[in-house]
Amino acid sequence: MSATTYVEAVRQGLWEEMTRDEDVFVLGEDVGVYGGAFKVTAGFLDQFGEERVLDTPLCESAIVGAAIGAALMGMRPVAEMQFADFISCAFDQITNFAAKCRYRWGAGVPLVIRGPSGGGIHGGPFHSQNPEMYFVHTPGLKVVAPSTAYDAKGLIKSAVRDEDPVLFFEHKYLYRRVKEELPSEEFLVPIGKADVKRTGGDISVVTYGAMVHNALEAAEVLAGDGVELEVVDLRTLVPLDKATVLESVKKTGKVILLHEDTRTGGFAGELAAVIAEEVFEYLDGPVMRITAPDTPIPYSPPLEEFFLPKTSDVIRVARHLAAY
Amino acid sequence: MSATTYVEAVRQGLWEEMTRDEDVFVLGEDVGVYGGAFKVTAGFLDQFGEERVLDTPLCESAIVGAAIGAALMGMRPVAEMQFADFISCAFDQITNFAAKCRYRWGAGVPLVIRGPSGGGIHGGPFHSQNPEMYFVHTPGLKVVAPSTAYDAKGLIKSAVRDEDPVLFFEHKYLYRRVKEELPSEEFLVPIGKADVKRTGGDISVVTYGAMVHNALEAAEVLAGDGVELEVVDLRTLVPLDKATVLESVKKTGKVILLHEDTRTGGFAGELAAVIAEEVFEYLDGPVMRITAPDTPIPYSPPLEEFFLPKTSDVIRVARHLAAY
Amino acid sequence: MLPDKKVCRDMLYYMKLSREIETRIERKLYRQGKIVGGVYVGRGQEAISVGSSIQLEQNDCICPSHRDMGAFLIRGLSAREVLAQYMGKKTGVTRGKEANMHMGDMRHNIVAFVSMLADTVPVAAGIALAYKMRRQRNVVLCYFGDGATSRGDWHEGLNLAAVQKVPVVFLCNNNQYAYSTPLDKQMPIQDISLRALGYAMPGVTVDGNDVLAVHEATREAVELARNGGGPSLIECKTFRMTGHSAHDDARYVPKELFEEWSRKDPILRWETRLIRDKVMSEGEVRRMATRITQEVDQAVSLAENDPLPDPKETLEGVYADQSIEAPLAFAASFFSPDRWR
Amino acid sequence: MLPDKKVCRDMLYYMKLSREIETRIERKLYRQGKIVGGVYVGRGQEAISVGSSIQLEQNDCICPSHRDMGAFLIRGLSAREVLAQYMGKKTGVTRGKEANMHMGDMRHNIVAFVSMLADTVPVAAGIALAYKMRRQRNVVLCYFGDGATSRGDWHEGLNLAAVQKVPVVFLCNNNQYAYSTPLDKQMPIQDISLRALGYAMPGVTVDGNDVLAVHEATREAVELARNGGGPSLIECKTFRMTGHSAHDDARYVPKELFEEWSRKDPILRWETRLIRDKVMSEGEVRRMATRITQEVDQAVSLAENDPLPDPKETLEGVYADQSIEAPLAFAASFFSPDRWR
Ligand SMILES: Cc1ncc(C[n+]2csc(CCOP(=O)(O)OP(=O)(O)O)c2C)c(N)n1
Ligand SMILES: Cc1ncc(C[n+]2csc(CCOP(=O)(O)OP(=O)(O)O)c2C)c(N)n1
Ligand SMILES: [Mg+2]
Ligand SMILES: [Mg+2]
Repeated sequence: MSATTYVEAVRQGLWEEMTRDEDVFVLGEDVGVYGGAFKVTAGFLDQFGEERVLDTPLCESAIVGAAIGAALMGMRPVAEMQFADFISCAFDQITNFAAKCRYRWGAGVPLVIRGPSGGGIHGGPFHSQNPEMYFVHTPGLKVVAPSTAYDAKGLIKSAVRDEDPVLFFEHKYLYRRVKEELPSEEFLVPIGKADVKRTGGDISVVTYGAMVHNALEAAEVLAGDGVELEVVDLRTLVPLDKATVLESVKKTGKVILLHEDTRTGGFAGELAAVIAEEVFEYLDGPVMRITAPDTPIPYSPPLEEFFLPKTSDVIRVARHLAAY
Repeated sequence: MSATTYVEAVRQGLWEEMTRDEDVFVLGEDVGVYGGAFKVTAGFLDQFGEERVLDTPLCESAIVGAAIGAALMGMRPVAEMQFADFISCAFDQITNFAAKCRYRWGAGVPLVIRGPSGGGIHGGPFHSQNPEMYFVHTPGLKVVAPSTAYDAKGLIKSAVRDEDPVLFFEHKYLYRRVKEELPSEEFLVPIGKADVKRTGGDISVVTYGAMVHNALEAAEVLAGDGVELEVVDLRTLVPLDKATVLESVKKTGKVILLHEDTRTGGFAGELAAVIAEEVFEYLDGPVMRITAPDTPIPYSPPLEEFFLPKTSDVIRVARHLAAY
Repeated sequence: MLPDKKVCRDMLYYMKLSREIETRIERKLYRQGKIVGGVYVGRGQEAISVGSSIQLEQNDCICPSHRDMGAFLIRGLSAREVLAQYMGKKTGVTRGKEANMHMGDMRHNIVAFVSMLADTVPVAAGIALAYKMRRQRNVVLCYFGDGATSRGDWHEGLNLAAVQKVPVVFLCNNNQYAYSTPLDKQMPIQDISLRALGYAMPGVTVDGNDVLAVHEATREAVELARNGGGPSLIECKTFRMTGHSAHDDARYVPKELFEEWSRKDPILRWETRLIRDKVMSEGEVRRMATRITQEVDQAVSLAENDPLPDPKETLEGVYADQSIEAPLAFAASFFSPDRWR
Repeated sequence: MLPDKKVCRDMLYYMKLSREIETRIERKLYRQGKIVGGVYVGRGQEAISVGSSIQLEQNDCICPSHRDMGAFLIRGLSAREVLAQYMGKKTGVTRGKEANMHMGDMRHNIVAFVSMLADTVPVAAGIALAYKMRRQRNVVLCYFGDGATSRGDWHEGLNLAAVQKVPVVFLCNNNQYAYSTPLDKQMPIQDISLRALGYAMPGVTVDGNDVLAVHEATREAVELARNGGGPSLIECKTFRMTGHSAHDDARYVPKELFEEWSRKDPILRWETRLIRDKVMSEGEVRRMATRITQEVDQAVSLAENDPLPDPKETLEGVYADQSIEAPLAFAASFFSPDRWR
């Protein structure tokens, strides 16, 4: 058996769900004939036919709106945003329509919106964004951001089966850089469960998405110095697996909150609040954030490189905390 | 001299700015003949004429887009969202166009987007929202949320003069409930400066908007018990006046973060992170958040009442912290 | 030619029932402070939602807007549920979660309006898409006003529906105002149906105060849609015989327009026609009115006595999985379930 | 009738210069790894931006899209600035902050495209509104593709411009594909100009590979706009003679279409016409080509040797007030200015 890439894992997960349940269908720009800008739906048109693999016009708001309508009728639409950045154009439908239906009038909207997010590929300000917080802050939505092929496959399958709208942010930097052998039998990864990707007793690094790999790299380096990082991969941002995060912080007493998204109003703030409120007594040092700065994502390599949080940042901050 | 209401203060501020500078103009739905749904631009059409008081079609995205275009040419548009909730329809233009122009290519967009936000008037899920965080999390925007008539007037004037896009969230619950005598001479309130609305040595309450008044009420009650709250009114969320917040927390060692907006991903998280990172050593108790729960804003009075944070919450949490 | 007698009578009934309920809400309950939120009524426009939705089949679906009371009633909501909705009662269509016209119930295939106008347009396209995928011979009626057509979602929704050729009928009530904004500040054209050309779909303008004209235009459009012919746009010219909402005195509307249009009242017209064509006698019409008054009296008193929702319901129903509420909810250990009292 | 000779020559020059720069970028620099981001070119569509923007006055403004290289050059950007932009150099139009066609510079009245297609449509309306308010006799040209017309902002922008009767010309390059999506999956009509009817503005369809036709249609629309006659929509039929971007081999496009449209190459056509009508001799055309090659050679070598931006510039320019950067910036006391190395 050979290793499966992250992007292929998403593809397989969707494929399996479409095979399992006729109500599942995909829609978006260029998802059919072209198989999607990143080939997540390559081969789907041939396998599932034009009715279940819909090439739409260029209209993110209507793509999501139509997905909502179909979901209200019990279908299981999976809408692709060609780049996650373009989700801004569907913001209103997602936050006001999809998110609030169940609460307002009891109508479930089992809908997945997925797409490639994140930087590191020189995409510039409009092909590199991490839009998760806009949705984390909207009650009624679930937000998922896997870091490995296994999680990507298991979580996309759970997302399709979820009764509520799920925002599924794939990290395009990982698409072909991350791979692993996947079980041949079917598996799911539950939404709402974090995963401790490495255990360690000194400092907790709570993170998600591409930054999980930076945290793991840093942990490897620091282990050489005798500093043991525990790497908590959230996998799901909403609903947050508070128990796993708090347990880790209680154990280590020190915590780094790490994400690629920009700083002010980023998820690290939410985590800091939960930690400072609920396990304040266990803290042995300041709660440290490592994030991108508060700027749009620049294009030119030296700028983008400077913008993205990196392994060396984790190492530097961890050393500071270890000595605290 | 008689007291000026909050809504009248906004009106006066805009009026003065339009009188001062010909490039200032207002646009939006029903701002002309009708004078705005909340009468913020009442009388403007007669005074300034049709060209500077534009009744637009019902199209928030184009209202903001057109304002951006005019601002690029050096005009000073002030766009009204009839209810702040509808800003969702202009989300893309605001976060991708207005916010990023200067950074991407050096073009300033001196634009104000203002509107009534907040609950407490039985407006239901779509006429009560607090959408500030979507913009707090977008670098390039400034976000203002005044709590008094004085601040509302001084800040709207500063917003109009600002070289960058300013989101100006008025709180409609305060429109006619809050009033005070305003100086007869011109005054400005700078963007980016918090205001300590009440000093006290025991617990800092950091808040903004309508909740400032709940904090002040709570402080009054608690003073009777010998617990002194310091009420920090942020007034501006971005750029954050970190110095004032941290100074207060250093002094009191205990802090309540209070807002009407929902909890997860709310501004209290950002504040908690800043505090837990930068003045950790000064903390004598957990950092406590008081916010709305993570639900849409319900309509029926008992539900809405339950949803909104209230003075009694502040009192209860403050007593707990005082005893900590 | 008139539709069959029952339909003719039903149309009168639902128009009159709508008017009675809305009059009660706007002129009585609202003024008595029993309706705490905003009130928008469809006075003078009743023919539109009634003439169209009366002909739907059970599994068809509607996406009503904020002046379509008749459509809700025809789809099966009771006067009491509607009144309780307005009063924020637990027995209201949304159990107090939502205000006024934001009523939805998938058991009746009624999709709740969201305030952001035209948002239901692409959603209606999606519902129709589901019908098409499942080979159901059903249709969606999607309602909106003239102002809503200026929004991007309106355009995106019509275009998507047209490209996918799905069974949806778009029904515009052109009442010539959007809040205080008259049509000529809303769009540079007079007939909204003109825009159908841009989506290669049939587009017609009808007299929206003539329930028969609405009925006939909808019948054709529904038939086309049901038979796989794709979407249509129907513009119903009408007039908003009130302010935008109960707090708006509409002083920006020239008085003559109200006078002119009150002469075109759709209910009066239909009554006269039914009597003239001997579908109903004057006595029958009078008895219908009496019956409606009684029905609404009764519904009002039931709704008034209905309970408000329990404050704790605030936290319920955000997700299907109820266990999620707890971790996401407010104030952790400090949350007191009694705080409302 | 041809425009004056200088304009005729300039149009050929800018079309050829666009082609040369884009060919160099796509077929050489990109393949050499010197352009790290995406590359979109307007090969085969050069007549559209050139035939239209050539006639603008200094204070007019353009909102170009991603296949309008000619418009940037005509408005005054140099080949070197453009190439440096693509290479992410500090000397590029946006100093490395932005990628490829996202060039903007208000000194030349060029508004930078944002990726979200059609977002510039209402923005262009706003620029035109400013002209109108200031009584400037200027116009805006706003460019977009067929795919962009499906977005809500397109509709909102056209409608607003039409209601306000502002001086803007909307120019659609209908190259019959949006990425892999052919026109018939994008919209149910063939002529986008048809939609102008819905906004009561003039709408025409012209041969987008005929620079003269584009020039003429734009001339009329610009004149109308300049004289207070409001907006127009011009549809230029053309074909995208490449994949969507440099990494797309366009295997979804039938080969015959490429063959058919390569025979309609706008540059070849214009050259032939100019020679036939004796505006230029064959020798002059050859010399122009040689000059362009040299210009681009030189620009490439300058741009290649230009410096990259300093990493620290990442933090600059978010707000006018530079003092704001610090408190908002990353990692507080842990921020090391050397972290890039
Ligand atoms: C996106 C959006 N912007 C603004 C509003 C506020 N608003 C509510 S109704 C209305 C006028 C609607 O006009 P129209 O669509 O013609 O419907 P009518 O009320 O005339 O039936 C406005 C501006 C809204 N609900 N949604
Ligand atoms: C809102 C939005 N959605 C998706 C994309 C991704 N995308 C970039 S170009 C393109 C196709 C554009 O087609 P068209 O407007 O016809 O322009 P063309 O490339 O053919 O010139 C797509 C889908 C985008 N840039 N913006
Ligand atoms: Mg109307
Ligand atoms: Mg195209």
